[in-house]
Amino acid sequence: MEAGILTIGALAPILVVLAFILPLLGIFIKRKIFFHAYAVVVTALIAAATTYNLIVVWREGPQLYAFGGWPPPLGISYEVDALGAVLGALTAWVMLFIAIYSRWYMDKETGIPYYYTLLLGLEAGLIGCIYTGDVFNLFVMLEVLSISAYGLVGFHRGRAEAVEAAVKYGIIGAAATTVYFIALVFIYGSYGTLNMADLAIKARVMAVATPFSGGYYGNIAVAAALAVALSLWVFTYKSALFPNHFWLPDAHPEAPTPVSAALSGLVVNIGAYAVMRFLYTMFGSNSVLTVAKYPFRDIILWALLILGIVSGLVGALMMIVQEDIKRLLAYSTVSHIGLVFMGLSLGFSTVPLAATQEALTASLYHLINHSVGKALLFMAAGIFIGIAGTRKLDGLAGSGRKAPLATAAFFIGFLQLMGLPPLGGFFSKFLLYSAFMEAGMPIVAVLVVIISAISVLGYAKAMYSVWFRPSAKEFENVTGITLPTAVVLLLAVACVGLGIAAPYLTSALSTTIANSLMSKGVLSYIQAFLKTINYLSPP
Amino acid sequence: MTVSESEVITFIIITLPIYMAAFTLYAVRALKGPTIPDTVLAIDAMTYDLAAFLVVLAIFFRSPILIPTAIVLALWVYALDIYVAKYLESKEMGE
Amino acid sequence: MIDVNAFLFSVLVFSLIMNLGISLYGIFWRPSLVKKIIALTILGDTANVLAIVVGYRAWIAPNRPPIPPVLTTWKPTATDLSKFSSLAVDPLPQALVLTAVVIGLAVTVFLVFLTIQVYRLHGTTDVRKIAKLKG
Amino acid sequence: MADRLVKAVGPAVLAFITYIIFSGSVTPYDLVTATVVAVIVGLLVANLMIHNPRKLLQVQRLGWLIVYAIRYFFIDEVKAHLDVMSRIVRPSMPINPGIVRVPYYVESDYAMTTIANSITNTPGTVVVDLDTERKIFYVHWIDVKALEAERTRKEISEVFERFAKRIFD
Amino acid sequence: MRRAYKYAVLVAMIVSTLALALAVSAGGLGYALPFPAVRNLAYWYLRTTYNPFMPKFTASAPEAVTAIVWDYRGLDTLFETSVFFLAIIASMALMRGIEVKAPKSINLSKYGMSAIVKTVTKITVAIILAASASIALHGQLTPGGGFQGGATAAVAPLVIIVIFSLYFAVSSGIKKKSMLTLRTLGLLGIGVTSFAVIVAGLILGKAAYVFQNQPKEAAPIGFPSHILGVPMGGTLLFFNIFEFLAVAAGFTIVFLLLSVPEESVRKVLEGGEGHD
Amino acid sequence: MAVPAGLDWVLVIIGEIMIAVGVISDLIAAIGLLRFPNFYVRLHAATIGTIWGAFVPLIGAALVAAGADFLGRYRWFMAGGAVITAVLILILGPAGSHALARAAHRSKAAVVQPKVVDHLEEDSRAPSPKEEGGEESEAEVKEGGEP
Amino acid sequence: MISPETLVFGVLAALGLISMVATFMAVMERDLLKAVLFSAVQSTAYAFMFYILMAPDILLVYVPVAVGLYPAVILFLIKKTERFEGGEEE
Repeated sequence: MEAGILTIGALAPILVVLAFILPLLGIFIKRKIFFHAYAVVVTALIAAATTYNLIVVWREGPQLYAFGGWPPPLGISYEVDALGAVLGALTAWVMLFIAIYSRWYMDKETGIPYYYTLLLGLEAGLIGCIYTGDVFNLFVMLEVLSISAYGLVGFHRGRAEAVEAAVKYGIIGAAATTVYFIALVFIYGSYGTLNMADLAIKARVMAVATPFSGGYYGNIAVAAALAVALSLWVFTYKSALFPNHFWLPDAHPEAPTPVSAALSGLVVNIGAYAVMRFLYTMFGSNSVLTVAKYPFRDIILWALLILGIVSGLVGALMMIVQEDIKRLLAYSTVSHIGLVFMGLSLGFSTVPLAATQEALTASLYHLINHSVGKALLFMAAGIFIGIAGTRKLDGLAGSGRKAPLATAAFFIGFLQLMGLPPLGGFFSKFLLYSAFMEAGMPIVAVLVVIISAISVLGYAKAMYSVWFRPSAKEFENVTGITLPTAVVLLLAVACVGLGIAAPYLTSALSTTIANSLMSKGVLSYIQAFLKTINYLSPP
Repeated sequence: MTVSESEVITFIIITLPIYMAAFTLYAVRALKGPTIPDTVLAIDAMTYDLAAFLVVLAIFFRSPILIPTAIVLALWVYALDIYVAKYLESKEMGE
Repeated sequence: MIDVNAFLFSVLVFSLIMNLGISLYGIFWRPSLVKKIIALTILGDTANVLAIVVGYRAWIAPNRPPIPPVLTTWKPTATDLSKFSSLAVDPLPQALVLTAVVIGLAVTVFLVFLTIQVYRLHGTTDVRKIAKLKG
Repeated sequence: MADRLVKAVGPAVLAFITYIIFSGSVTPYDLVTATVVAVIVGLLVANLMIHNPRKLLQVQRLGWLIVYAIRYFFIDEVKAHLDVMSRIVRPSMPINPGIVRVPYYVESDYAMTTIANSITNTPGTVVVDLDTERKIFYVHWIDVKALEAERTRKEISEVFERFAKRIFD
Repeated sequence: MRRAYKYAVLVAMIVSTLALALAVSAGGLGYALPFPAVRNLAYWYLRTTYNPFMPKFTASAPEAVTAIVWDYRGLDTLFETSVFFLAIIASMALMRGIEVKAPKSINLSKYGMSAIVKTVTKITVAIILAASASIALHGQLTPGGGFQGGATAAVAPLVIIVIFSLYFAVSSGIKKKSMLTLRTLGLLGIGVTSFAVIVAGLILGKAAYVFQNQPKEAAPIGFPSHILGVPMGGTLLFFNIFEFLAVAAGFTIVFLLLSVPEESVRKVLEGGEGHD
Repeated sequence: MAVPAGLDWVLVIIGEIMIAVGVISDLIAAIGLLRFPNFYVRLHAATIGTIWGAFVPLIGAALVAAGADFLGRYRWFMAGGAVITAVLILILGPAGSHALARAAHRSKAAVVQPKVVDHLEEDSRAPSPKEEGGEESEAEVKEGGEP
Repeated sequence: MISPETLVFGVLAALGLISMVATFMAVMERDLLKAVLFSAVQSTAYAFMFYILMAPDILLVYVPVAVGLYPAVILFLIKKTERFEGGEEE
């Protein structure tokens, strides 16, 4: 066994170091094009590296990088399994498009070096959150992600709403991450370790002592339940699940448009991903949380299911009444995250494993569809806003006719999220539906359809405004939107691709889930960990 | 003849409750106010005494390594004094 | 018979938990943004103390306190090392708290700047008034 | 630059001494780092700190400083502390406070600061404000015994001033 | 009335705390007191932080906390520093375009606080800087380290800003740009140090890890562990120095930005920029 | 490095006396801080807390550390740190209370009450006579200042 | 004779109660300047706790941050905004 794959370990640190240089360069270099080019090059490199990681992980199973050469519980390790690799590649690619799009959007703004520093910091946070194999490192990466997000939301400092949304997002977000820290204190206090794989072992096998972290302290079931319950707050907050969604409709629209795309498309994924890690990898179906005496896991999952349903409904309903296109898209995010959480909460001990796997596959598939689609929609909306000079749906009326290609992409994005058959959204929703049917929950399955049906109204409203509605005033002919149009068209092609490749993708993602979250996957996750320990331990 | 450990330790144990009483009284004054300078003055005195007592306690814990804490405490409380004074007497903090 | 040490230590732990509750109240229910930030700093601090409390260890004898996790000899013998590991407190929570303190500081500093900006734009830091201004 | 180097000597020596005392050890590592730190700190704060570097070389000033320190800590401080402490513990708590003018006649900032700090450090008198143009301290005095400028100076600050003049002026 | 209510709540909280503690300790729950033994993981940290008997499995720093912060869990600390950095950058983005220039013909002594405080500051700045440098440079031996030392050193610029006025600070070289440069250089130094061993490994063709410090069984290259007979913990010394610079500069930037007079900020903001 | 035999006890005893003085001064200063009627008078109590309550025990602890063998090789580190801290407190403490007192007086945050006389108030209220000697103002004081 | 262990734990308990009172006052106080100073009292109590719990490193980080920096930053903030929670004085 070699030292581990360098692109896994060095990715996030290099990214953040590359971000560090930008403000210094900003003192000396005044040409904006340099920073645009810099950001695009860096994100492109990251995209290539994550894709390489995906290929390696796909072929050889979970990969672990132990920082500093210390065996995992002693040192921090990045552990990438199929799920992490898929999400990492998704993040990096969407981020590349966002960086290219920023070239157009940010050109007239001041403070470009700061913007790109924060954007690269955001990407470092995202990649780190996905790749990390250590719960405390997850906390740090969440903070990297959050602070960049707060900064980017408040980037339009002249807009009162933007700054206020950033403050609201920031204060409650900081409280939530602190509560996650308390959860970590409980975890360390009773398990004596912070490594995810180590926790996975200890939560399952009641009397095992891994080489560097033996013993338990106190009642581990209660501690784990408390820790999971506390940490769920921050994860649901980051992904804006129902009671914690209040910040999203304010914060996402007020951010600069490329950032809205990143927040809605990528940041919300982190919460769902972390919940999967906590409830499947670490405290999974055969762990201490499911033993007959303490059925905590089922309670938590039921709560998540209900919150997911409510979130889907609330998001879909609120979409209808919005007058602001970016706000409408933000509520659509709430709705879709509800669907994702419904999928990932179908892991009760009573449900057959096949159904769980199918639901998780649907969840992951939907996450991908939503990321691509929502990034597309925000960026396309940015083009129309640039044409019309307003975010109000009334003001946007007919603006799409000035940019027909962008409008076409915009429509594809909406159809994707709506779930129209040839596109990806349909397949993921259908998969979710059938998973619930299989699990014997027809009512929930019908609710998936209802949520989709309600949200159609909101989408139709936006589409109608942009293209069909006669415009109140004559827009000037716009130039210079070639680049953003190209970006949204590429994303539209990706949407179509996600739909066309559905049969292949479904089986591939199903394998991904099986290889990372189901018991076989968890086993290989743990084995990679134990292998590293054996390799690195002192003689 | 070397210095007996237990004698020194016993002495410090006797001072501990007296010190804690003083600390509590300072805290009472700090929380009671009534004006801002009163509170700051109480925090000030409390922290300088704490800095001194941390050094004494380091002997009690037999860990001389704990010392650098005292200087940091003293310095930053001075900075706090200065900030509050500046707040009270001037219009802008930077002028 | 009540163990006095246990009682005193529990007083510490429960007052910390009370502090958590009070500061959460401050974050959610006090109207002023500044007050929210103050409560946020208290929340972070309290979490940090809790972590350190978790890392503390019992005294091996009534007058033999634990020592900080710093080895004081540069040429240790095996005895020194085993004495050190039998007396020193847990260093890991301290490292975690160090990280958490700095992170809390960073977030607070940025929130302060945001709050100043809110005041510049709205003329108040009271969330109720801001909500009214927004209509 | 040369001027700056000369000025840097004082702070550098101060920084070196502080560093070594604070580290409490004199291994080669300490000496090397102390020298580096002292040079950097000296250059950084040179212009801030020293106005007349030659004064540093006059050893008798240091001697006066030591004499002054001994006298101050063993006579003035003890008297003042006991006085105020007795006021605190006496149930009647006899206080007679007021803010009086105390003039001073030294030139340099350091001497003035020494006097002011000495006054403040003795309980019973605190410098509340000062007027550098008219050379007056406004001293809060726990037991006002005199009001005229010269008499207050005699009661409060004459000793300090005598020494401060020798040390710094 | 409200006041009485407030104090009633306070008293109730104190009483309930005492009662809960009493209940727990009377119930004899084992959690009430700390455990006599330290956790296994912590035991390993204590054993390996400075252990001449295991030369291939030690961090070579007697200070376990600094060793964990920069060696065992160095990645956390790198990102922790970047959180602080990103916060500063986000703040600078909020304050972009706002420069403080000392007015040309200005009598600096008119600003600031009383002469006594100014003189005292002059004397103490050197002491503060030296003591903080000692805290940082002995971070691998005694409690302290880069962040601690940097935060202590930051007292100096901060009191200068507050006591002598912002204009004095700016005119004597405490500027946003120079501090940002210092901060970035410090962070780059941290980055370079963390990648130093792996770059060496790639050149020499040997296995190495990111954030590696001492040589390991599986990765046989690393930093020297002693300097002039004193344990320096390999990379820890460099990390501490760079972090010292970065933190001191970072604190100073925060205060420079905060102490900008409100009028000049408003002037820039009213220059008008809003965006949809 | 060791202290000569016999001297260590002397150092320890002196140090302990100083620590004892410090702790008692702390307590009295705290009582004074509670009992005194206004901010300016409390400043004096706080001075006790700073000089005898902090400076003296710091020096005392340094002496004890220098004498106490059982503290190991780092005791010189402790003594040095304590001395530097003591010196800093000696310099910074009065500057801090002066700054605070001045700010309190200027901002009228704390009232000088009870008082015998407040020359500062008089001088800041009256437009200060610029180039005149101390004698002039002396006369004013006699008129209005007598209790 | 009380054992040293009990005495030290007693100090911890007292510090816990002091910090609780200070926190309560800080959160309830309408004058934000006072609230900041109360939170400084609480920070001092916590700093002492860190010391007794044998975490000098944390104390060295915590004191600059919580005793020095937070009050300072918030003082600057209050100076630039408003001093009383819910508008100027009642």
